[in-house]
Amino acid sequence: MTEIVLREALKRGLEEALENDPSVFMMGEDIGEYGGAYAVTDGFLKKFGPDRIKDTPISEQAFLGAGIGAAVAGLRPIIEFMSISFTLVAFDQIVNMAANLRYMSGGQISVPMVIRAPTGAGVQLGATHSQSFETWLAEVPGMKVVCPSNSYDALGLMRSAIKDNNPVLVAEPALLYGTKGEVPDEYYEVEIGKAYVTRTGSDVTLISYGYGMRLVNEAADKLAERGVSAEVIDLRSLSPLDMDAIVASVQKTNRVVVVDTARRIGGIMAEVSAELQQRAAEWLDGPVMRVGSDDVPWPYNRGLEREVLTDADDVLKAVAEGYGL
Amino acid sequence: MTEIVLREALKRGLEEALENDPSVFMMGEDIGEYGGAYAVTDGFLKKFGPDRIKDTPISEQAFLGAGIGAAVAGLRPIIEFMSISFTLVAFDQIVNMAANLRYMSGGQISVPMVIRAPTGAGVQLGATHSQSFETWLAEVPGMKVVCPSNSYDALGLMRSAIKDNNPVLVAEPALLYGTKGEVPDEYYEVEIGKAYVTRTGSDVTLISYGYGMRLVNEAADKLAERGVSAEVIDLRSLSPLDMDAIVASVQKTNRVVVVDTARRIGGIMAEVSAELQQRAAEWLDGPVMRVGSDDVPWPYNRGLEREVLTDADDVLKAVAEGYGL
Amino acid sequence: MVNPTKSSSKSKSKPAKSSKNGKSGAVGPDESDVAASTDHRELFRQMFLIRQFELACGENYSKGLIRGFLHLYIGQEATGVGAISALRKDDYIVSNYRDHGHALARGVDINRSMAELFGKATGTSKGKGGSMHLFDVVKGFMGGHGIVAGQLPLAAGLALAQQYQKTDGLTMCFFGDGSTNQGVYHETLNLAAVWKLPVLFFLENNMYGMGSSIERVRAGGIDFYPGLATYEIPAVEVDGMDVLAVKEATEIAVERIRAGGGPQFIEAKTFRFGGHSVADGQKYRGQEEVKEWETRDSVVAFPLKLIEMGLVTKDQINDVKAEVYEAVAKSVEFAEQSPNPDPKEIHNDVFA
Amino acid sequence: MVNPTKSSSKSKSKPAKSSKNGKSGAVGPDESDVAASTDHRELFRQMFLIRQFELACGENYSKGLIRGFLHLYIGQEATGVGAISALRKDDYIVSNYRDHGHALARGVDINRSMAELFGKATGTSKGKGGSMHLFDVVKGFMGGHGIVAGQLPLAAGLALAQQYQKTDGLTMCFFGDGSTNQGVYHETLNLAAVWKLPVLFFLENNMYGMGSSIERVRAGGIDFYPGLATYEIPAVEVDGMDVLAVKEATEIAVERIRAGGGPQFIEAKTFRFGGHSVADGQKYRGQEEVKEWETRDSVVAFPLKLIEMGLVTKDQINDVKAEVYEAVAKSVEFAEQSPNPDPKEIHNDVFA
Ligand SMILES: Cc1ncc(C[n+]2csc(CCOP(=O)(O)OP(=O)(O)O)c2C)c(N)n1
Ligand SMILES: Cc1ncc(C[n+]2csc(CCOP(=O)(O)OP(=O)(O)O)c2C)c(N)n1
Ligand SMILES: [Mg+2]
Ligand SMILES: [Mg+2]
Repeated sequence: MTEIVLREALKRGLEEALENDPSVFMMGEDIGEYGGAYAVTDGFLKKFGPDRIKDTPISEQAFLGAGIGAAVAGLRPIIEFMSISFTLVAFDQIVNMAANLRYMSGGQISVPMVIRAPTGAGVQLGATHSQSFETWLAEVPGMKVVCPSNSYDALGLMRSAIKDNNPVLVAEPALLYGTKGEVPDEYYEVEIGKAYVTRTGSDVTLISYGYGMRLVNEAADKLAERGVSAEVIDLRSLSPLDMDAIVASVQKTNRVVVVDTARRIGGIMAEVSAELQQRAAEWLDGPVMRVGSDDVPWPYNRGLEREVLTDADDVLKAVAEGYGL
Repeated sequence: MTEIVLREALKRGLEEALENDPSVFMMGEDIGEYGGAYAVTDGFLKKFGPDRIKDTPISEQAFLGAGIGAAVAGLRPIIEFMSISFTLVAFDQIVNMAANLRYMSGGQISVPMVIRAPTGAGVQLGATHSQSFETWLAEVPGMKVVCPSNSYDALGLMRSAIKDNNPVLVAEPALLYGTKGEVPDEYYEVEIGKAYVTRTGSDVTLISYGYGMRLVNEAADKLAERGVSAEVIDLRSLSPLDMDAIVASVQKTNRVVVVDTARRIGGIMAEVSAELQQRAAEWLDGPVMRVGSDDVPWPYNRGLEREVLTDADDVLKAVAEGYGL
Repeated sequence: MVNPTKSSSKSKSKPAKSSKNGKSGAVGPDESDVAASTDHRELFRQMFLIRQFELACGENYSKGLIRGFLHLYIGQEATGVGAISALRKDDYIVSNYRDHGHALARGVDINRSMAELFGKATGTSKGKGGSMHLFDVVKGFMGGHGIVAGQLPLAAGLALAQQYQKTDGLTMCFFGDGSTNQGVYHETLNLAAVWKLPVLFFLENNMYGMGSSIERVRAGGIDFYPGLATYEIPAVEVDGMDVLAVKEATEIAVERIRAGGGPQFIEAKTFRFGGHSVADGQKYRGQEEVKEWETRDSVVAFPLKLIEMGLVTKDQINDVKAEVYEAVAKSVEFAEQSPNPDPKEIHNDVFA
Repeated sequence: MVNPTKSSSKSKSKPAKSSKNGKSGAVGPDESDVAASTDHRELFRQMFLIRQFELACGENYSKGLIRGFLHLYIGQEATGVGAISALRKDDYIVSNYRDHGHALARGVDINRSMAELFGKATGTSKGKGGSMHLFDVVKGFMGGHGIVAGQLPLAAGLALAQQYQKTDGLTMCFFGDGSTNQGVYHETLNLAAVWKLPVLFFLENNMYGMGSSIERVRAGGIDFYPGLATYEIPAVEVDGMDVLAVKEATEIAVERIRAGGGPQFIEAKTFRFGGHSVADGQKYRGQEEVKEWETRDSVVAFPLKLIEMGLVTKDQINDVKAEVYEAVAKSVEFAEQSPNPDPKEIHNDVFA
């Protein structure tokens, strides 16, 4: 076991793949000479050279699309976006091309490509730079979407994502790059499509992913103080979504709160909530409680941003409101 | 009262605005000389001239964005997309600019712009041309999204959309352009943000919008045959969403099925379902049942497309499964 | 760098003149060359095949057996056939929604192509793609694509792989005049140029993007190739109604790319004789313009020229025609008789 | 059409030479003109104000009082000040995230600007926008914008409104070299040209897009203006370190636009002396290059030149400086002392 920050874990996953598989290469803005906007690829250019670490123009449509082409031809491109907010300019390529090509070609084509992007609000970047589009992309058939909340998952999911034969979005919580966590020295993978029960409990299930795990863990601690035993689930994979794990937990606790640090409205937690109705309604002692950030654009001011951003107190409030705990 | 097809109703709304308000003008691909891909603007170029009916290059980012600028400067642009599928190439402009500008400027700016786009599957256009992105845009704070299911609403909503001081997406169900409906001769508007109970009933609430209204009406007819009284709600407005009307109906019927002809997964019906949990869980005799199309890209073959597309039978099945009716 | 040839025609309603530049203009074939004669016959066969295939598509659309959007290649046959004849088997081709001609010229099976348009299980994409999405990966035919200009980065990426894998293969990418107004077109040209990708950008300038004459929607007039200088991409213009001129211009560009010259650009001036799709009434243009272009129909003119030059006989032409009629009729039969895909198929091919 | 001036400098590490074209080059002012002297002093005041403002921003970022992304305009002062000085009050200005200089040159209140960076309720956007999103609609300052090149269509649309309303106003749009690689840039240029919109595209070519030297990411080298010929948009290059040259080039372009000449394009060669944002360690470039450009610092050179030419006295310069120091200090004080927005503010300004 070694303790490394999440950034390092991602980096290790990338580095390993670059070392072991010559068909793996990277593209993105300022990933080379600059070392990456969040320093994930720092040192890569020197180590792997410009053929494999490709600095791109600010042309997200073109380089994401070129990644698709390279993947179709048998390579394993890894594309970095400086922010998930900038995926919007390439949404057509992601949704209409990467995700649809296999189906439209009757299965002749596969697109083994990884898209990496920092996601989420919390550092005062304002309305255009603080979004969480992983929740939209998780709704696109043909796409897989994962989001690690810790170093272990970051490395394990990255390994799986690079090996996957489909387009996989790895959404990296920007607020967690510097967060430490233990990582085994021996090789392991984290399977895409499997949620993880990070803490077992019997009274209420708290579900989140990415940065939201901070909140639910904090809430679970506070609940424990007052004798409420929370089970905590980290989705890890937004698509495929591991409804089986979620349903199993709810069948045990009969209470559930879903939590997203992205906007409360819409997104992946609306999906989890709706699907729970279909698959576990009879097990529930109350409504599926939903917690998330306010339905407004992200403001710059620190206080306002904190006000919009949901927190552990909101989770506790939801537990109380929904289930009187 | 006059009976006109939905296309004509939209056309009347546009024509009226062009006649009465010199700040209204239109932009879009082939809306002028060609007459519009779905002929909604047929004859407009001749009547209003090229300054007001602007044929654009195939540059959705630029002309949608130019619409934003013109709106900011006080005009009331109406932008036509040939298909809602093509909004993807302009998603950044819609989401990051149109919807955010007011907030980012601290309220100094407003964007009174209408975006019109045919939406939905059903005519064998395949994976890239059959999508329903109104459900994503309905999640964006700052955007309003409406979708008429009949001529009356088409005209009434178009009038309100053009008068609104915010960006409003009018999603036009492509399958309904030729569907007839009655429209009053005197002036009226349909308020954005208000759902409509199209049929009152006591046993179960069926909720849908746009082309989905065909299905729920058909299902309601069949339910009536066997003595089940369905209340039917047409959302009409996906954002703002009229949860009050939905909750009121569910409090009466205690049973609810939400129906989308877009994919079942995600989207607006996940939102309605999740929110119903929070606001009406105690009134429900069973789970919020959710009906929609399969979670796959749209295939071309007619039989396959029909297989993917949800239908009235699926609605009946959900009523039976959820509530034994 | 190839010097762009200056177009002599500036009017929108006039067919493009044969390029005056000998290099890319029509050059008489060596009359003593038997192989060339076979080649010529093959070029004609392909053009005629495409024409008849497209006519059959139109008919079967009227009958309701083909649905969705249907964009025919009628009028542009010489362009696709000439261009693709200059490629090797290991090259890639990427097309847009007007893709039947490119697929057939590439040798994609005619039966499976027609079956795809009929939406049948035997289709190239198992009936899931339709007219706009023919694919045959074994043949290097990497698809028709429905979003205007959306196929350009795909082509750049295929070329990137060819470069990365140190092959001397290349990728040919077709697109229309209207698609140059999409931002992604420019992003891709720049990327390809910066990275010197082995990609041949092939513009089929048929003067219209749906109902929009280029002159109404493009600053810079009807010639696109001079603008490529901005990206330092060598560009030439060629008469897209002249299959030999297209072939030769393409051969030159292909050679340069294989020699490591990076991306090249060819603009073929051509014309679709029909509407944008079969649903288009063509209110936006006069019939004289269409008629004038039709006088240069390569499917008619090319065999006449071959006969005149004594390169083939009338009988040989008739033999080709008979063969084509039969092949097309059979493809329709094949498509009609093929089964629809199993409804369960909807869940396949979503993930690899 | 203005003939593009050929740049004489081809090396990336050399500051751009003053344009040789007399029209857009630095021209000595009429020494007897008192009004001009005031103008010169005002130009200097603005440049010096921006410089001091930016230095204060940097300091307060270090203190944690300004957060998020902070992109400073240091080095580029002459460009924004010269350009904006040629505008009328009823013209619009659109900027990107490097917007402080443009806002101040436009006369946006310095206190409210600084307050916005501090996220205060008294800020231009009530603290909701931050550094990248200064707005002052009354002044026609239509925003800083965070998505690279995303502001270009906004500018085209404002210009479209000016044209539609038959005013002779125009819209000036600032953008960087890196942003020309976004597709929307090309879409907008074409649209503006086809519709002859009264928009002045103002490229601040500071040779880098974040850590990317243009030569690494752009085909076609360091000069952008020649490429505008493709869109038939008249384009000139100007020395962005020379405030008078910029002013004059802009005046000419503005005049052409007001006369109905449609869009115009100016490329100013300039340089940011610091990092892309305050978080940038500039590993991607050597300090000699920066130093060389710093020798041409307009904030230093311009007042010296004015004194040398006898247009202003040293005392006058010092008076301006004193005034600026005070204004900037006051703005920081104002920002510090201003209240944070009420938490309830989060729900305002979503809908009109
Ligand atoms: C992004 C996008 N916008 C609009 C369309 C609708 N559309 C399909 S083809 C076409 C015209 C394209 O013209 P051109 O590129 O010249 O090709 P041609 O059809 O002439 O071969 C348009 C507008 C689309 N498919 N994608
Ligand atoms: C679409 C998009 N991609 C990437 C970014 C991140 N980014 C912000 S500024 C910048 C560099 C822009 O360079 P340039 O246009 O030359 O302007 P400069 O900063 O030099 O003034 C990048 C890559 C962004 N904001 N938007
Ligand atoms: Mg065309
Ligand atoms: Mg720059």
